[in-house]
Amino acid sequence: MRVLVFGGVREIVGSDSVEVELAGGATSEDVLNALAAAHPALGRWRPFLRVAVNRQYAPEPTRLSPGDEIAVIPPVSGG
Amino acid sequence: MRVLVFGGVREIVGSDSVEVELAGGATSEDVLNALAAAHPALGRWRPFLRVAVNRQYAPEPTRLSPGDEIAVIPPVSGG
Amino acid sequence: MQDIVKIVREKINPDEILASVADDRAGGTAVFIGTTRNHSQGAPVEYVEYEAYEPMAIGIMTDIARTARFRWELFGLSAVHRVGRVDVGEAGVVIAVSAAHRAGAFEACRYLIDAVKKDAPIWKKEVYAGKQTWVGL
Amino acid sequence: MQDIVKIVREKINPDEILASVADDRAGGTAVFIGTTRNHSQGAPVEYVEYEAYEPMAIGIMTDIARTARFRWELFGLSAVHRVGRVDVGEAGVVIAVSAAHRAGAFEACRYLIDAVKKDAPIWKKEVYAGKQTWVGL
Repeated sequence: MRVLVFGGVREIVGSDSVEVELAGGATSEDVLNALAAAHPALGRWRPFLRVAVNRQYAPEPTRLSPGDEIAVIPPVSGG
Repeated sequence: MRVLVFGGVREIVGSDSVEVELAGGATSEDVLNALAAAHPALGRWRPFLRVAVNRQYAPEPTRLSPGDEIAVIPPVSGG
Repeated sequence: MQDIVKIVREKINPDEILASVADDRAGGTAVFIGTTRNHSQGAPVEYVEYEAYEPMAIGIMTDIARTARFRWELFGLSAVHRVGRVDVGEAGVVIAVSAAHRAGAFEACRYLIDAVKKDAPIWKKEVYAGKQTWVGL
Repeated sequence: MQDIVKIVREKINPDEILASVADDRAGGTAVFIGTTRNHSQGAPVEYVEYEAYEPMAIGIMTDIARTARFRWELFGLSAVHRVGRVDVGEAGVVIAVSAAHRAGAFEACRYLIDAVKKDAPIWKKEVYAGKQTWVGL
């Protein structure tokens, strides 16, 4: 599944989206776990990352459906 | 003594300053009493009027000195 | 940076006021603009007329500004009140402050407009069709 | 009047934002401008770089705006965030609201900037001489 990444996570991952292998019935939590496994530098940020599904913050864990727009949201710092 | 007046008081008095006869040792309270006596229409406003002496709100009663700049301050409504 | 405290007859230009409080150390700038409303007490207002006891108003506003600058460690502070006729939609007062962070900027700006309204010897007359009222007296 | 919610790349013009919230029914307009500070954590900042997940940021800011308009009965509301490089002294965000009275204007403006900072998916990278830090991560 394609996952959008931003800010510090984007820089660690080295791209603004990543392909994450997920089994059927995967949840938003599985996205974060798979991403952290693939990018150990993300480990210490793992507790602070949120997932947005279809441009809304998703309560964790949220079951994902094919076609969902998935994004990993690091701590925000706008304003 | 010459007394500056503003806003609604100025309109009632019909001028932006008035001459008020005061005995020696007069206070800011005497100014308000003399003004209210000369202009009965001011009567109901009397409790809401303050006196400024030399461009500062004067605690009532404040003893006046010759040469003081005296002003009657109706309830303010700037801003 | 000096506090700017003014009473003016001409239209207030908010852009100028903003420029006057700009400071590279500032993270937050708060601005309040008080404008003439098109109605008051349920009746349509044509315009308002402000009158000030100018030297005293400047003195009081300068004291208020000094207090705010010290209390919130402001960088820039500008407080400008207009006198004379102020039409609907036009600004009668503009207050702007810049501070390190937003909390201080908001609090200082609110304090300033509240204190100016409470203490500055300035009076507003609302002019309706065929009627005029001094607000407060 | 419609809420204006925007993410822009170019410099924000506060005058335009002010004009966009003008309303003859309004007695009070409150504006907040967040600017890049010349230092952070004790080090001199060269500039900051904002990045946004734009469609989601617009969605969240639109929800926040709707809440504020309803709660404080606002007339005008404008919330504009800039992305890309924002130099020292330049505005990264401008929020403006107009309301009948000053209390509502101040409270709504404060609510808006607080909520945008807390929830909008926007990230700031501070760029120092030879060093960069994502604020928060």
